[in-house]
Amino acid sequence: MNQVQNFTKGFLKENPILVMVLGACPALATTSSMINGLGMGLATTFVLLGSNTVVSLMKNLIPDKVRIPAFIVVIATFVTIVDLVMNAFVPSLYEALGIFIPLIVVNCIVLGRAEAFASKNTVWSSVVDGAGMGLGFTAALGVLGAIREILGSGAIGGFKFISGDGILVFILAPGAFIALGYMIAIVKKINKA
Amino acid sequence: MNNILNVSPSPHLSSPETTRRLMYGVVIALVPALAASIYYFGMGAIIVTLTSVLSCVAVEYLVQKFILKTKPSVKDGSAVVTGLLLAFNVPSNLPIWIIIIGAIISIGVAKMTFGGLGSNPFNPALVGRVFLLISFPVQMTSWPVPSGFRTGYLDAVTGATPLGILTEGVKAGESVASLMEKVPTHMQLFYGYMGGSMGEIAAAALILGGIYMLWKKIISWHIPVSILMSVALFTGILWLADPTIYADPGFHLLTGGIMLGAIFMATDYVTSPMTHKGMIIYGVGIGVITVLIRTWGAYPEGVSFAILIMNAFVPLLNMYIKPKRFGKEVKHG
Amino acid sequence: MSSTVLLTIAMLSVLGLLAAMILYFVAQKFKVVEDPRIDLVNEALPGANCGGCGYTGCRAFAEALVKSTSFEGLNCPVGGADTMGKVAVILDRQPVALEPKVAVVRCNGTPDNAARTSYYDGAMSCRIAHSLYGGTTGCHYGCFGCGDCVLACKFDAMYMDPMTELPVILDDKCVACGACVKECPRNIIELRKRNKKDRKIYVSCVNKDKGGPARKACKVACIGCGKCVKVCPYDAITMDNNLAFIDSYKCKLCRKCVPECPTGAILEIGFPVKEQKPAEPAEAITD
Amino acid sequence: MEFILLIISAILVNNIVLAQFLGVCPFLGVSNKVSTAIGMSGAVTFVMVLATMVTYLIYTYVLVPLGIGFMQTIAYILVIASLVQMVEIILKKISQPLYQALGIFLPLITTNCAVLGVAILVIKKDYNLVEGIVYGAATAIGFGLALVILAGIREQLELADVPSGMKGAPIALVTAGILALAFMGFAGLV
Amino acid sequence: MAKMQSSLKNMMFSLTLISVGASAALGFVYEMTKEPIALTALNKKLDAIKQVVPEFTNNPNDDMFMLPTGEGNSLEVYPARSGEEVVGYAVRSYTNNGFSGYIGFMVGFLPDGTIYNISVLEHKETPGLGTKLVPEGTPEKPEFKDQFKGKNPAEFSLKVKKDGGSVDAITAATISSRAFCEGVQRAYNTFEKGGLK
Amino acid sequence: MFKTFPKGGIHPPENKLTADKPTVILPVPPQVTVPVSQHIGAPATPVVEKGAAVLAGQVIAEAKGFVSTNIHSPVSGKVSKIDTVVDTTGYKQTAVIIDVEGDEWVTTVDRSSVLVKEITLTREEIIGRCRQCGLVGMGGATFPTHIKLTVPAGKSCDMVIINGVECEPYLTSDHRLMLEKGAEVLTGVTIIMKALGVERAVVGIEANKPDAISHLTELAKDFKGITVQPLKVKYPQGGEKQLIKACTGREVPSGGLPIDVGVVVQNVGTAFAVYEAVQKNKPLVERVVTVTGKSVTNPGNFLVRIGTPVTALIEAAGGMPDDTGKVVNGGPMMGKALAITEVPVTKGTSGILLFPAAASRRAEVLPCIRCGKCSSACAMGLEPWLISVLSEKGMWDQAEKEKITDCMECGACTYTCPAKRPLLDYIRLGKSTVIRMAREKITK
Ligand SMILES: Cc1cc2nc3c(=O)[nH]c(=O)nc-3n(C[C@H](O)[C@H](O)[C@H](O)COP(=O)(O)O)c2cc1C
Ligand SMILES: Cc1cc2nc3c(=O)[nH]c(=O)nc-3n(C[C@H](O)[C@H](O)[C@H](O)COP(=O)(O)O)c2cc1C
Ligand SMILES: Cc1cc2nc3c(=O)[nH]c(=O)nc-3n(C[C@H](O)[C@H](O)[C@H](O)COP(=O)(O)O)c2cc1C
Ligand SMILES: Cc1cc2nc3c(=O)[nH]c(=O)nc-3n(C[C@H](O)[C@H](O)[C@H](O)CO)c2cc1C
Ligand code: SF4
Ligand code: SF4
Ligand code: SF4
Ligand code: SF4
Ligand code: FES
Repeated sequence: MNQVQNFTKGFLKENPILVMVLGACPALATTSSMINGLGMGLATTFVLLGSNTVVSLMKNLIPDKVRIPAFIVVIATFVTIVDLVMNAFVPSLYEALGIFIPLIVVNCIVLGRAEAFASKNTVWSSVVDGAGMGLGFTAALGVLGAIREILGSGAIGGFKFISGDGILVFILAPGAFIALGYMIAIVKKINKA
Repeated sequence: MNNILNVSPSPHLSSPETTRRLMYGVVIALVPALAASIYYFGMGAIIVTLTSVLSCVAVEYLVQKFILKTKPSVKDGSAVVTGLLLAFNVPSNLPIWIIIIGAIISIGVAKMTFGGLGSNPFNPALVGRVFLLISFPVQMTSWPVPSGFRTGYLDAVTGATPLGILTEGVKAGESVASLMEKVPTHMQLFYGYMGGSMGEIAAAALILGGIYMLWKKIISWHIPVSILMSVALFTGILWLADPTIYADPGFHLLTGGIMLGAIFMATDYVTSPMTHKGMIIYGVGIGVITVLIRTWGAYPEGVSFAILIMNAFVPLLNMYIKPKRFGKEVKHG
Repeated sequence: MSSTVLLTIAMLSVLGLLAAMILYFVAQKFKVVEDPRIDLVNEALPGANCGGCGYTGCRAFAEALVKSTSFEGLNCPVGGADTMGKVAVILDRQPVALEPKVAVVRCNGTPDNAARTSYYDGAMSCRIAHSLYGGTTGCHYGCFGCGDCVLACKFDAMYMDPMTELPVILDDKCVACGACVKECPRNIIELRKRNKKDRKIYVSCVNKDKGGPARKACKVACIGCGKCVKVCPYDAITMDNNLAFIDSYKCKLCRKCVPECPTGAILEIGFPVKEQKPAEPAEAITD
Repeated sequence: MEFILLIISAILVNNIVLAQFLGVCPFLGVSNKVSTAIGMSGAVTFVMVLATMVTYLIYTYVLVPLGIGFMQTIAYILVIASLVQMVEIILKKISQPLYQALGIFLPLITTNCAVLGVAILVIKKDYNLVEGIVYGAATAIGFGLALVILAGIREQLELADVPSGMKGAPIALVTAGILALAFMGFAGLV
Repeated sequence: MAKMQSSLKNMMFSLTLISVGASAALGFVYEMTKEPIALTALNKKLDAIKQVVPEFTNNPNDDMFMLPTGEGNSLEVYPARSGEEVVGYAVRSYTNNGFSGYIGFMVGFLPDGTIYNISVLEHKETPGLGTKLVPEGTPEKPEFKDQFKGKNPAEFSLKVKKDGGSVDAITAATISSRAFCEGVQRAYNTFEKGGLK
Repeated sequence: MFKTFPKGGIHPPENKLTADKPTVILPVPPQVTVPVSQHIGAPATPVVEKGAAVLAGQVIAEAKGFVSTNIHSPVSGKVSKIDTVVDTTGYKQTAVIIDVEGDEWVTTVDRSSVLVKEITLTREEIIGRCRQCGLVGMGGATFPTHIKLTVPAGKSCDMVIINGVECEPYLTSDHRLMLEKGAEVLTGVTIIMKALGVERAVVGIEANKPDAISHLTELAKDFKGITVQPLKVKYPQGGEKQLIKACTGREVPSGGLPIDVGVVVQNVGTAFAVYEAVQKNKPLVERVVTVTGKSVTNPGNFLVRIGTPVTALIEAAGGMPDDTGKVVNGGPMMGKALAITEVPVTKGTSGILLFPAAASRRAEVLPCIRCGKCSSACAMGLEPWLISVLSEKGMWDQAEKEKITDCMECGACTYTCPAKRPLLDYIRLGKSTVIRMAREKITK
């Protein structure tokens, strides 16, 4: 696989959330607006990049049997770093994402990538993979956030284009599930074609 | 040989009952209630009903034609029933565009997404209704007050529903007795003189429709009766326990969507259990959840939610409550 | 370094060590129960779970492959030689060369050829129709046309031709999984050797009636006259129960039998047009 | 009374999956069959209660006194991962039937963000140990309820003709959405 | 480099190595972010105070004191001074009766008890409904909160009109509005009882 | 007074057009086609050759194995050929084709219509005679009678139930038989009782045949141990499990046979055939067939020789109406549609029913609306909507758990379904598949 493919596969063909349906919780919980979705996506991307890099760097230093705990430690470290940094420098986003920042640690994409890709590939491939997957995730969250924001509050990126409210359900839990459901269906269709 | 014969497995007879006949039977049963709401709400009722029915049918047709690419099935009449019941569940001054969104949700999301007639686990009209209620709380809770036939549509005078008055009042610390003076009498409630969703108001007309459906064997008594009984029982107990904060069972039975829900919506075949025992459990569940929401929840009315929640349990009920099989099982060597 | 950093390091090291020890003992106590090669083989398989291999799914087949000592009789028709090659590498074995196959519909009972004697009006299922009665035409062996095989095909390699009311197999999509063969209650579909350019010669009929009734039921029935058997230089054709059968492994595609057949029951497909033969609806099958 | 409200809140009003979006992956992944859903619910309940308890103790008696509260995430995840492993070993030793019933779900639970989420929420909400345990148990029951309901519906949908594009995750999500819609009716109960 | 075998020694070594590396990095980042995090929290509070009282020159956070509510707990009060003169008090109030429970406010009073402004610090109300408590409007398009500005609770009944008060509730969000009133009332009561008026 | 079974059941329009039409004896046709398999079980083996002369009542095919029975020539004449022909099953079967010459009978047969009440044969002889005379159940299943009369070891039988229900719409052959040959039928019942060694027999008759009820009640006074039980009109009361439940309250266990509750059920036609075989030594070579249908000019009940072409019967009833779209062998609920009418009458042919084209096509199939009407109609307490879709989707294991094998194929569910789903079509498929798989498991 060349690096371009390696990078782009995360967007449609192997999109973590839209195809593999991993990391559904943050995808639902943090997409009540586009900005939040993107923020969450970027935070995840950072962790993914970091953990992929470290894991592929250390892949030969880690005996097989402890690889999972080792990966978890690496991932958790990056997550905590993100947590602290966001708390310090982007407090409003930090508050909006709340508990879902520490929860990046259990996002299956991160561990999955470390396990399935980074522990078997070179550093550079792993970085590209992490970036692709992370940005694919980010893009999906951004689009989902945008859809929910447009429908739910009649705004985009916080900029309102209608007076009054939108279809409120879309910024609430049910709307999140339903919107993601249709989004996955559409991506399935696109991937098939 | 003069002609080619048709060959099919037996049986070679079929009852005259068809899906279409059942659906139009429900439509006929809904006519008295429709007449009542036109009488009380006038033009608004007509506009809302027409918009809802037409848009439900249109959504079904368009989804099948352009998205699913299957044979259009609108003539089976189920979309008409959904349209009517959606209209019955909203205020008669609801703007047309909101009704259309409701139809898209009811038919497009709650029905066609699952595979159309017969596949949907949730009652389409109620999904539409609850979706609208949560999305457009303002429009969905400004209830026109009943009056003689009125030609206005959006400009209707609005007021609270009896249940709304009750819930608000009790929360504000008023006694039920004093609140009862602010709401119509039980007799007025029975004939439908109250604010509320378009089709839910006239208990008398709804019961008439229910009797028709029972007579035509479109529905069986199990669901409506178990809902009404459990509501009466539960509210009765509360009322006896403390009549100053809980209203009497009669009031609960005649207000809100209980009658409409019990007779027309909880009985939807697709989303209700298959066995009589299952139906009774389902009905009791609806009754209990309704009272729970009405008395302790944020919403003054809970029938729609209760039915949707029990809809979710229907597959489990069907799975674990089976009809009595003929003959005990024996081991064969 | 501040005390927090030191504490952090201490804390995490303790945790890390604890985790490592627990996991070590777990690993010691419960040695790997499953051969890790099963996963590898499973990954190499196409993942269609079609059952063409004769197992309940790809994973079951992977287990069978790992357990087996040779590839005799084990083949994934979907992945074909490619996949089996990959598996062979994983398991360090010699792949068994298997010739690719393709499914062929052995009935040509179009409404023109076999007149309808009744109209089937039951549930659209060949199995149900088959368990109900002999057939919609005088031929009690041929295709019912309800399309059970098409539904069975997981690879979109079949469709029902509304004109001929017969199933059509798309050679380029067929992976010879055999699902349709199993599904057909009439045993009409056969997996045959795949020849170059998808050429094929076969008896497109399964009617075992004697000549007279067979002919009466269907214009293109095999009447069991035996002319083709005689003319075949490679002994590829056998006659059983009034029905000729061409063995696709013996047949050398010489086409001698084709003009011999008085009813046109033998079809040749994929060959350059030799002579203009009138009304051969079977040509429609290939494209 | 307070506990009853806490329980109702955790099961119905603020259902962990339907309202709080935690544990959505197993909610979608293990809801194909009612029987597996029931097994999963049992396993989650068990682990969640245990994890809440242990993490609570670690947080209050180790991390806070040492002044390294920020280590919460990393400590919790390691604790939960090891805990799940240990449970698996112990279960295998002491009760084969229980292991057969729950064992296959245990590895899935490590990456279930509901478990970690609840552990974090218990601290965030300032619950004491008992409240934390009750909250953990009720949350798990709420998870189980949603999971079993969804499994029932999905098993029924197996028999229906769901449009091919919607099959699998999409229809499960739309169903979950409508379920969440229905559960909103419980709003305000506590 | 060959892959390490899974021996106990290797496993411990590897995990310890990773743990030490990870915790070193963590400790470092923690040290680095400790101050900005504390600063952010403080700024947030000061921002809230700034919003609800007139211009001040002191650091209200340093001058903070507690006043009992009379319900068994106390509220934080932040006096705002311009020079030596007290220009207002920011009272950190709360209510538990919001649609989704807790709502935290900063209520600013002028020394005579008139409400200067109110800011919602924390809430979990429903987007689109209860959230309408938060925004500040313009004179042309006033929002819910704006009706409190310049009102003195001594004569302005802090109850929604449905309950016989003077407050226009947010449409379809009476519960939130009611809770809001309650929180403001609590701040006022505390303020009044504390003898600051 | 009127008993019935408790759960399920339907009431399709009865349409008993030929209830008052006395049985007409149809002339012997010029050629008969006698399939060698007219019963459940192994086909009989032909014992005559092409060109052989045969007498009416002569064995032309011998039983092969235990579950099998003899086939007799219904006419005298010459065997024209032995060939495969399509019969009422819709499949090609071996049949003996006989060109009729005269009407000569085997001399041992007593053809007089004198009622012989006294039973001289012993139990074993009765059963042997039934086997010899090729008796099969006339109620539709054509199960060899001698087997049913042999109580298997370890089981015991305490009563016989005679099935005079004829719950299928249109059909009246049993009804006519009870009216016209009541005494013979009851004698036959007595013989069956003797063969089984029981003291008690109940004749179940539905309330829509009041004349038959009163006639047989009257006659039964002269027969010891026989009572007539009037039943409510409800399909499928004729199903043996339902009939037993209705008459005795006993419930045949799932997967069991009537003998498990000590009962043997025989059709009235079978009782009559037993009478003729035992008292008159007459093999089963003719039977009463109802030819009916709303478009038929002259519907009626006909006594015909086995092997007579169905076309001849239709001619006798006024010919095939031009718009005929479907011809059914048997009743409208359980009968088998014929692809062609050039098929012979067999021992199991109880009626020929003609449907005009307009009524012969099934309506468009719509999705199941889960109304539960099929479950309510099912007398076996099954969930037809479920087992049919399980079968459609090939989920055999689950179908087995849902007791698909208990279905008696009555078709009440398909009849009731408002969505017009072909429930029974799929259930039958599932049932046979599940049974086959269970058998394969045993043999493995
Ligand atoms: C999901 C949901 C969220 C709601 N959120 C709020 C809220 O945040 N604040 C509020 O006052 N009411 C909220 N409501 C509405 C209340 O339940 C109640 O109907 C309303 O506050 C009182 O009605 P009124 O203002 O129309 O008199 C919500 C309702 C639902 C269904
Ligand atoms: C495999 C098989 C075995 C049977 N064995 C007996 C038997 O031992 N005794 C008996 O009285 N009937 C036996 N029967 C006959 C059944 O009880 C029943 O009368 C027959 O299948 C026709 O019933 P139906 O027309 O209701 O389907 C048997 C039937 C079958 C198919
Ligand atoms: C649905 C159903 C309906 C039946 N209806 C009748 C009927 O009306 N009359 C009848 O004699 N047998 C009927 N049978 C057949 C009986 O179950 C049983 O096989 C028969 O009475 C046994 O007697 P036989 O062996 O003498 O035929 C019916 C069977 C089924 C499954
Ligand atoms: C008795 C009866 C009640 C029905 N009730 C409803 C209803 O409450 N809501 C609705 O959308 N459709 C209703 N329908 C129509 C139809 O069953 C429904 O649209 C299906 O759920 C669509 O699959 C009803 C139909 C019948 C026969
Ligand atoms: S005779 Fe042969 S080709 Fe014709 S319909 Fe039968 S099987 Fe098909
Ligand atoms: S046509 Fe038949 S053999 Fe070929 S892929 Fe399809 S099902 Fe398999
Ligand atoms: S055909 Fe079978 S499933 Fe249908 S009603 Fe009769 S016994 Fe029940
Ligand atoms: S009667 Fe028909 S529509 Fe009703 S449940 Fe049965 S199969 Fe479904
Ligand atoms: S992201 Fe929450 S469980 Fe997967």
